[in-house]
This record gives sequence, structure tokens and C-alpha cells, in this order.
Amino acid sequence: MEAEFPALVSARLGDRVAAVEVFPGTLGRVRFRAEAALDVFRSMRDDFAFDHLSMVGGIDWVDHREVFYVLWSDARRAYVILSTDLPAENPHIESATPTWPGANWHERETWEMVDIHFDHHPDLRHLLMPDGYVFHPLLRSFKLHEPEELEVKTRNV
Amino acid sequence: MAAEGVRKEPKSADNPILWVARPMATAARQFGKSLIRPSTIVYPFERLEDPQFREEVAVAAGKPIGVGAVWDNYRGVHALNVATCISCNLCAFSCPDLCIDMVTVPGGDPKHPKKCPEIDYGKCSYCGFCSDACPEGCLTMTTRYELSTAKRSEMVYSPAKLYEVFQRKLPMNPVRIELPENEDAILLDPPLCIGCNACSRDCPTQCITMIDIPKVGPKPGEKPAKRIWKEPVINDSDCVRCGTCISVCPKECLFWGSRT
Amino acid sequence: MNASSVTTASGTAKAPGTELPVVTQPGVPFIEIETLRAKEFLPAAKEALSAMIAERGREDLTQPVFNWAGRNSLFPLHWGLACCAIEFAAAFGARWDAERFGIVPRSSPRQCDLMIVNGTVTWKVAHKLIALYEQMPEPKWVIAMGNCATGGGPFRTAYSVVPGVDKLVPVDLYIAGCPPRPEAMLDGILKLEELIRERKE
Amino acid sequence: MSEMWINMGPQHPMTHGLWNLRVHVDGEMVLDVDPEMGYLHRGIEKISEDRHYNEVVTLMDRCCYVAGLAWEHLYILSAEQALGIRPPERAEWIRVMSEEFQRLGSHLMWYAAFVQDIGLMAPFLYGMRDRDLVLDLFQSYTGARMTYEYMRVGGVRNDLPNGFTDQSRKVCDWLIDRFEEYDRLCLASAIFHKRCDGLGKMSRADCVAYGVTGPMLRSAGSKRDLRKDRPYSAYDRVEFDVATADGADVTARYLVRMEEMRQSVRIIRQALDWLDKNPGPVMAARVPRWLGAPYAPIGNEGYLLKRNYPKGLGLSAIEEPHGEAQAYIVNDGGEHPYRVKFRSPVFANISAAKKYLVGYRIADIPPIMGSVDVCVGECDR
Amino acid sequence: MSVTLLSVATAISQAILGAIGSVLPQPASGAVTNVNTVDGLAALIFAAILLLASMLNTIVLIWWERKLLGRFMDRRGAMHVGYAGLLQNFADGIKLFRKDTVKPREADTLGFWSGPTAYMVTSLIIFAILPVSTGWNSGSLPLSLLLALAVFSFAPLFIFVSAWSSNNKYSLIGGMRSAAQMIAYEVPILLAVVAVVLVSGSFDLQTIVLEQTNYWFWVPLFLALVVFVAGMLAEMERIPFDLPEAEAELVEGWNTEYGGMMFAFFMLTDYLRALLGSFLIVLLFLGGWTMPGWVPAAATSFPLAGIFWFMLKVYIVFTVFVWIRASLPRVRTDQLLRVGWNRMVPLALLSVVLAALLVTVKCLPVLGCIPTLGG
Repeated sequence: MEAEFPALVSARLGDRVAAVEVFPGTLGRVRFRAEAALDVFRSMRDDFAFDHLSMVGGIDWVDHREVFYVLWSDARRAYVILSTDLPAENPHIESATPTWPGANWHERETWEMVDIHFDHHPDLRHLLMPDGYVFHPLLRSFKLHEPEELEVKTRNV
Repeated sequence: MAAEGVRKEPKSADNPILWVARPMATAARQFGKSLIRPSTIVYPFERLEDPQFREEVAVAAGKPIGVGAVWDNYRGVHALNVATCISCNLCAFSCPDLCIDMVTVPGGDPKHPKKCPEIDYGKCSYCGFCSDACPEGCLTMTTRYELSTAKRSEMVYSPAKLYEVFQRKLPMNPVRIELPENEDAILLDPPLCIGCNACSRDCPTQCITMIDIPKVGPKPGEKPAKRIWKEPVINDSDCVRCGTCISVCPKECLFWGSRT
Repeated sequence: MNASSVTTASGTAKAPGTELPVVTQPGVPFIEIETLRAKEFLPAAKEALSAMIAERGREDLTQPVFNWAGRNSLFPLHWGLACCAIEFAAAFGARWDAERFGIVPRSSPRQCDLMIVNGTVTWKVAHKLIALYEQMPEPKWVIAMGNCATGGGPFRTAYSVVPGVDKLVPVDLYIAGCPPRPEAMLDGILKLEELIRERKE
Repeated sequence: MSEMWINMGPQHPMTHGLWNLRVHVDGEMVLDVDPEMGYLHRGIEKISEDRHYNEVVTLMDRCCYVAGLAWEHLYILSAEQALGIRPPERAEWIRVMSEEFQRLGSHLMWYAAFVQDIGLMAPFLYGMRDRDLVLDLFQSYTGARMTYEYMRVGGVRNDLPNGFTDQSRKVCDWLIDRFEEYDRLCLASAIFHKRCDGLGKMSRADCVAYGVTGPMLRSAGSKRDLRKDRPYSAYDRVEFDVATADGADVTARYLVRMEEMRQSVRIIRQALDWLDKNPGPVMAARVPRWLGAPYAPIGNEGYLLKRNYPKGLGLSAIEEPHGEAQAYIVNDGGEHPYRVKFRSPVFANISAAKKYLVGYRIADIPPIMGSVDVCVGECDR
Repeated sequence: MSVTLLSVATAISQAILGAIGSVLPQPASGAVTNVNTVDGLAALIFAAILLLASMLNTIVLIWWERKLLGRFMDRRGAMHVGYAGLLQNFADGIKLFRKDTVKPREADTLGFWSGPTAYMVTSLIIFAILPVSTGWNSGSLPLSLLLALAVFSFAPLFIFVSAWSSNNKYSLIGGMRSAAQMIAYEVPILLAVVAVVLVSGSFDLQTIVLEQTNYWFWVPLFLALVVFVAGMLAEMERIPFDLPEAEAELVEGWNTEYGGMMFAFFMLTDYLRALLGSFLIVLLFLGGWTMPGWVPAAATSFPLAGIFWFMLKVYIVFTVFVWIRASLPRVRTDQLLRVGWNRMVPLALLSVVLAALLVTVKCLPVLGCIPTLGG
């Protein structure tokens, strides 16, 4: 069943999927094109029975940004990872909340941390940071201040 | 209600009087058990690390279980044996919270001041990485846990204070962790080395010796070079891999590598 | 105040020569005598008492009692921020019973006099912490329990953590530890009780 | 009665941690709920990008402070997959035993907080006393009560002290008959049933759709347990049952968690027998120097470029006491992990608060939130 | 010879005034030692003794509960302040009196200060009414039981006053819920009392206790006892009918705005009412200071024996309340009120019918006969 999963996916989704890489411990890592997000989500849920979305994450690769989804299927008892690349300036992707309601908070946190805008999200507002916060902490450009700046060092006792 | 894994739960009785009978009976039984000796350890006078609690302790009222070898491996306030410390900075490098500073210890020859770790207990998270990384085993963690002060600055323990804790001979952390054998060693890139002797001077365990290296002899007819070239040779068994020589070398010709 | 006239049970007045009006005429009611004495006695007594209080200072009279009472019944605020809160709860468990010292956690700040900051203080909770501190009536104390409250602990470099609660509220006592054991917390509270004992104002 | 928004603010005995439940109330009934998180967001994912691999373990114990070792196990499994390092077998069994002991500790803490919400005052003390016994065992082999820093990439810090296994067996026997006592205090009292039956219903379909996992999902009848569906470490060599109930309400979650504690004791006993019989190394033979403890992480960039360590991705998923937790680590070959992303089960369970809180009375919120077993540290990371 | 509170008070005032009289000159000492000043001072001392006894008893009750609750919870309870924690409650009291009382700006001044004080004072008055032993009460009031219950039921009014006047929306809701709970449980209590009065024939507590000299009422009127205990639990707001404590967790308890001295009044009054509840239960059902026949005469003949046995019974009843508090969870607000109206009131009516049956038939098949009623 695991072996022909990549073939099944590329057969079903065709050009929307760039590649299905091998990922140990899961059925595979499906790299899909960002514009075809909604159809990929719906087909994953309906055709491949991945009814449980457990995680949405964003990675800032400085020149581009990546969003990855981890799905679980009770029928197949296995995970699959969907991942897509978005341009660095004003990245946009369709929200997965209509297909999996559980994605609501995950997407709010990903927007807050890595500044990826999810279209048609019910209420995309701050979740972990105070409401007026303008920065996006998990971008590589956001530098943590060095510990030494915080306190005067006591030298040579 | 009884699913596959769940046992049949004791249903509450139907008649109202028994609604409360069983829980009250349980509370009464507990009352009887802890009437004479409840499970409380009266802290300022009795302490959990007293030997009397090793076997018999009313930790669970009614059935003494004893605390066993609980305190042999405890990570509390550090004890530093300043005498054996070779100031190799390994503890300062390995601390994730950057709360260890290498501070000169008064006394000793002023030209080569001896530096020992000074720990700020307001930042230390007692993870024990420093005592694991200490090659000489002179920085160990004791079972002392009380540390509360009114002034924040009193939380910074100088090497002298840590030595005091060491002298009090509190039971220290006997469990030495299992170090995987690691083939990394410090290698030399010969053409870059100018033989300035900085590494062998600063090596905390003095395991670098400078040896004469016969440079290519002078071409016939030229005067033999006045300078005798020297190169460091590192004795791997003594080296504690503290990386001081790498950071001290002006030409950066020493680097991590593997001999095999 | 000179000795008043001494009368025996039989009621005959054997008063030595005193300038106070000797009750010889019949029919002078007792109450009148007392009011005369009171008029003269009270101001003197009041002035002597206030002098004594001012001179000896209020501490010698009532402060030790209030210090003893304040020391032995500290009501901490019933809240928990992070990992230190679990050790705070364990201190009220069966093994280290903190209620022995009269420490009863209360859930409304109006009834507490000790705020134990047990955990990481983030900027989002900072103004709520200050509001809670102001709700507590005087005299009140603050204990910074654990390294996160003392100086930000392992998270002090984070963008959302206040590096030390002494930047928000005046702290009376710091307890080191990450998290401090329940005994270390009790030891801290006993040390705070010593501080209260020597409190002057 | 007028409708109004009530702030069960961050400082509230019911919340057991720092989060704010804004409740839209009409008189007694709850119309709408808006949980507000982030009061304990400490930026763990950002800090771990500056730390070496083994130094992130200290953040894991403080991330979920009730199930520290489980979260260490989660992070280490994903780091080992990203770095391509395999631990020895004895370390795997020690990790399984530690995670099961941590499940006992976490569920005992849940029991203490849950019964106090309903109003039972005595069992809070029983729960904390029995949890202290489990913490004593942790202190004997890891060195600390709650913040263990015990697991490393490639194994565990040190082996079990001698005499540990029979001390643990004594504690396991003690806990088994304590669970009888807990059931008599709760299940046998009619007021408990009157307070908890039929509250906070969350059907199985809703659970799966909202990403709710763990005891809340298993109380709705599903038999999903990662230790059985996708076994990791030594869980495939251990037999146990998955505790399920089909009431989907607060009492069902109570039953599932009590049964899970009994199953944990069963697993621990099997692990102790195996550990007694096969001594062996607990640390992988060869571990790169710059991972941090047990070595001091003195690496210089030059060294790494020459040794071009493999890049890699790691996804690990464990059955944490609150539910299903995941860690996704991106390793770009450098000393520090490039990106660390955690999935916290409590994060998903609270995000579904609208489904199991709306429609009940305001006096039912403490029992329902007690049965959800909120650990705010892991939720806000 | 019987030593009564009044005789003790007059003896003390006699001694004091005698001493003062001997010092003063003749006309003044005459005025001092005449009869009516002695009686006046005796009344004062009588009231002082009563106040002191009730306050001290309450504080010992708080200590007794904390120690018992500790033992139920497998821990030690207060022990480091004074011997075995006896001074703990004095420390709490002095500290709370010392804290500065904070009044919210918009709170209504009169209600805010007078609410808690009146709440405490009305509970204190009842101590004067309830007889503790033969003669140890303020004279034989023919309707002492009715007066006690009337003053006892002032509490919901003052809770409502203090809740409303602290001008806090949540305190108002909390106050309304507490008042509703207390009023809901007054009806079953009064009906249970009616059953007792039917059997004993008079409202005077003295005669009720005398009626029970050799046959305590809890045997025939067991149903009334259960209803009365449940009602008292709700009146005293103790678990399982523990509303204000729960309110502090849910919305905002009605005593959240109060700190310092006012909060001390609330804490003290909770235990005052618990003491009063135990007094009433012992007087009405457990035969007050009378001991059953088989107790040897020596045990009931030493001076103040009545008071000793009476207080022993009161503490035993209170121990049962603490036992209930340690082992049962809290009932929800609406369940509480539903149980109050739908379960308690019918049971109380049933107990009244049983009592009436008992009075007419004089003997019941199951419960046996009431010999005294023959006379």
C-alpha cells in the first residue's frame, strides 16, 4: 500500500504535484504547487482519506518561504507531508480551514510567526503575541538580542 | 459503558443514603491511617535527604515505601575544587544559559592569572551540562537546594564561595556519565604555522610540545637560516579537547579533525 | 497625681490635708466628684500616654504583635504561571504541607498579602500582573520564585519574556532554582518571615 | 438576565495556568466561547534556533512542564532522524519506561486538578502525594524532579542506578491500589456523576475534524493511539490495551485516563523486566562533537565545511499524555537546527473549545476544562 | 445550689462592686452597692461572658476544622503557630484586622461597611437565646426557638446588602445566588422544626430539651433530622452546598470586594453559623445537655456537667460536617435549588405528618413509643 502511494497521488493530481519524495516514517512528502492548494487539500481529504490535519508550519528560507502540512489518515494509519514553496515578498496561499476546521489556530500562528497570509481564513488575527505586535519573530531577519545586552556583567569579583 | 480496555467501574448505589457512603468511608479510612503519622515531612526539622527516609518513610501513609537512592544523583548547587581546576573554559562553553563566567581567582602569580568559573544562580537552570563537560571532574553538583536571597547580586557565586560548598563535603553527584569515544582531535595545518608557541603556552593541560622542524636546508651558497622552525605536537591522550589552542592561534592553523 | 482621700468601708473620711474638695457636706453626688476629677485627670493622662508612645515609638507597643501576626498568616495569591507553579502546588501537597505555616492561597487579590510570581512573566501578562499587584491591600510582599521570575531564566533572550519581574513590581525576595524544590520555596518563605520580623515601619 | 462577556481571566483557579477564557453568557447558559492564549508564549522555537542540538533538551522540559520527559523523547526522536543517529536498544527501553512514568505523573497531576475543580478537596492531596513518589523515581535516575535534561541525541545521559527497578516495582504496586481508592472517591459518589455525566460532549467526527487527539478522542470511541498505530522506540515489543470509552463526556474521559494509568503500570513492569535482564551501553558509540553535552560544543565553521555533515529532515510523533504531539526539525548541516516546529495536543484541544463548551452552564466550565487537561506551557510554546 | 449563668454574673458583679464600695466614702459606697447597680453590672458581665464564650468557641472550631481536614487529607494542618497551631487563627484575625480596608470608589458606603458587620452581629445575638445547660441561658423565653430561627434567617438579607453595595456586577449575581440558596433551604428547616415542636409540645428550647430527658428525638424523627442537617449545610454554605467558595471560582464571589477586617467578619461568621447549626441540631434532636438513663450518675453530677456533655455533642456533630466536607464534591447551582424545592420540602412535609401521627397514636410500629407523652 505504501509503495504505490506516490504513483496514486501523481495519477490523481497530475500537474498540481511537482514531486512525491520519500520521507522515512511517513507515506511521503508531496510537493504541490501553491495555486492548486484547495484541490490538493480536498482530494487528500476525500480521495485519500486523510481526515485529520495535525500540523501546519512555515519555514523562512530567506529567498523563499515554505508551508508544510502534516496529515493523518485513520484508514491508512500513516502520515503524509504536503509542502509548497511561496515567494519571499507577500506570500499568499489558500487557507485549509474550510477543509479541516482544525487548521484554524495553526494558520493563525503560522501567519503570526512567519508572515504567510492565508486567504479566506475565518479570523486571521494574533494568537500568541499581543494584538498590536508588528514583527514576525520566526523570520531569519528577526534577530534575538544578545543575552549580554540585558544585564551589566559583574567582572572580577 | 464498558469498552474494550476499561474495566466495569463501581457504579454509585441507587438508594440516596449510599450515594455518599463509599466516598465518606474512603475518606474515613484515610483519616484513620494518617491520624498518628501523616505523610507530611515537617520540612525545617525533618528533611527528605535524611538517611532515616531512605528505607522507611511515611511517604505514603500506612505503607512506608522509602525514598531509596533518590539523592545520589541530585543536581543542586555546584561544588568547585579550585585546586584541581585547570581553567579550560569547557564548563563556560557547554552552559546553554551562558551563566558561567571565567573569573580570575585572587592569589597565584599575577603574570598568569588563574581563571575559575563563577556561576550566576539567577540564570543557571541546573542542567548539569557543565559538570558533565568538566574533564577533571572538579565541578560537581551537590544535594544543596536552598538558595533564596533578598538581594539579586548575592546569587552570583564566586569561585571562593563554590570552593566553600566543596569543603562542606555534601554528597556529590557520583554518577559519571558515559562519554562515547570520539575520534575528533586537533590537527595542524603545517604551512600556516609560524611556530609562535602561543598554543603550547596557553594549553591548560600542557599537552602541546614544540619540536624543531628541519626546514628545507639553505640552497648551496646561502647562509643557513638563523631561525629554527618549531611546530606544535599534540599529545592526544592528555588533550581534553578544550579548543583553547584553536582560539589562541594567531594564524588559525589548528582545526578539528580526525586522526583515523 | 496625689493620693486621693482614703475612706474606710465605714465611710468616715480620714483625709490628710489635701487641696481636693473633701466631701463633707452631705448630698454632694458621687458623680459630681468624679467629673471634677475627670476634668483634671484626663488631659494629664492623655498627654502622658501620648508622650510615652511617641518617645518609645509605636514599634515597641504594637508593631511586634502585628509583625508576628503578619508573619504567621501569609495568604499568597492562588495562581500559577509556568513550571514553578507545579512545584508551588506540590508544596501544598501532602508531603510538604505549606498550610502548616498558615499559608492559605486565596483566589482574589483583595484578600492576599503575598504575591509569589511562580513562572515566566511574558510582556502580554505584564500589565495584568501589575494590576493584580495594585489590587492587593498594604502591607504586601512579592517573592520572585524561580529563575524566570528572577532574571528571565533560560528564556531571557526571548522576544516575549520580561527579563526579571523586578522590572514590573518591587520584589522582596528571590528564590533561585529552575524550578526550586518545594522545600526551597518553603525556605524562601521562612526567610521572608525573618525579613518581616525586623520590619520597622 | 442580560447577556454579557465574562473574562475568566488569566488569573483564575479554574484555568490551571495562564490563559483567558472569554465567555459570552446569557444568565446561566454559555452562548459563545473565545479562548485567548499566548500569556505563556516564551518563543521556544526561536531560542532553539540559536542552541546546539542537545541544549534544546533543557527547553523541552520547560515547554510542557507536566510531561517533561515525553517532550524530550519527542524532540530527540525527531533530531535523531534529522541527524541520522541511532540510539542503542537499552536507551530505547529506558525512554519507553520514562515516557510511561511521565504519563503516570501527568495523569496524577490531571486527577489532582480535576477533582479540585469539582469541589473534592481531599483527593488533590492524595494525587500530589502519589505524584511525588513518581517524581522521586525520576530524581533517582535523572537527577531532578521536574526538569530532567536526561535524553541526548544518540541515547540517554546515564544508566539506571542499581536498586532502581525494585524501588519502581514497589511504587507501581502502591499506585495500583491507589487507583482503586480514587475510583471509590469519584465514581462511587452520586454527586460526582450528577456533576460530570453528559457534560462537554465531543463526538468522534468533531474530534477528528478539529484535530483533537488523545484521551478526548479515545473517550469518543475511537481506538487511535500512536503507540499502537505507529509504534516508535520499543513500543512494538510491549503489549498493552488502548483505553477507550464511548460516552464522549467528562466521565468517559475520567475512565479513559484512569485505565491509561493502569496500562502504563503494565508497560512499566514489562520494561523493568527487560532492563533487568539485558545490561548494555546507553549512549551511541560515535556522536559528533558539536551536539553539546556530553561534549562542550566548541565547533568552528571551518570544521563543519570540511566534514560536510548530511542535511536532513526529521518528523517524530509520540502519544504524549495530553494527546498526539509532533516535532518537525530541519537540519541544514550546521551546528544549530535551522527550524524546529512542535505540534502541541493541548493547542488543538483548546482550539475546539467552542464545540464542547457552548450550550452548557457556566458552572459546568470547570469540570469540562478539567477533563480537557490543559497544560498551557506546551500550548503556547 | 444549681450554678446558673445569672448567679455567676451576679456573684462577680457583687464582688466587684463590693470592692469598689469599700473604698468609696459612705454615701457613694451606698449608691454603689445597692441592688439595681449590682444587677445592671451583672447583666453587662452576663453579656460579656456570652460574647467571649461564643467568640472563643468559634476560633477553636476553626482550628478544630483545619486540623481534622488536614488529617482527612493525610497532612498535618496548622502546627507552627502556638502549640499545635492553636494561635494560628488569632494570627489570621490580627493580621486581617491590621490590613487597610479598601472600599471601591463607587461602592455605597453605608451598605459596604454595615453589611458584613450586621451579618456577624445577627449571628452573635442567637448565642444569647440558645440555652446551653439548665439555667445557662437568658431566662426562659417561651418562644426561644422561634426567635432563634427568625434571627438566623436575617443572613441572606445582609449578604444581599453587602453584595449589592460593593457595586460589582459579578458580586451582585453571586449575592443573589447565595440568597436564593439560603431562602430555598429555610422552608425545609422550618418544617423539620415544626415536626420537633409537634412532638415536644412547646417552642421553648428549655422544655424541648427536658422532653428528651430519656428519649432523644432523633430516633422517632430521623427523617426530620436528615432534612434539618441538609438544610443546615445549605444555610452554612458548606460543601456540598458550597456556593460562595464556588462562586469565587466561577464568576466573582460576593465577598471578593472585601479585604482586611470585613473579610475577617465573613470568615468568622461562616464558622459562627456552623456553630449555631450544630447547637440547634444538638438541642432539637440530640437531647441538649441531658444524657440517657444508662449513663452513671457520677458522669452527670459534677459541676457544669451539662455544659460539658452539650459541647461534646456539638463538636461531634461538627466533626460529621467536616467529614462531609472532606469527601463530597460540590453540587451545581441549579441542581442545588432543584433538590431544595423538589426533594427537601416534600420530605419535610412527610416528617411533619410522621410527627403528627406519633403524637396521636403515641406509639409507632417501627419507631417504638414515646413514654413521656403519656403524662
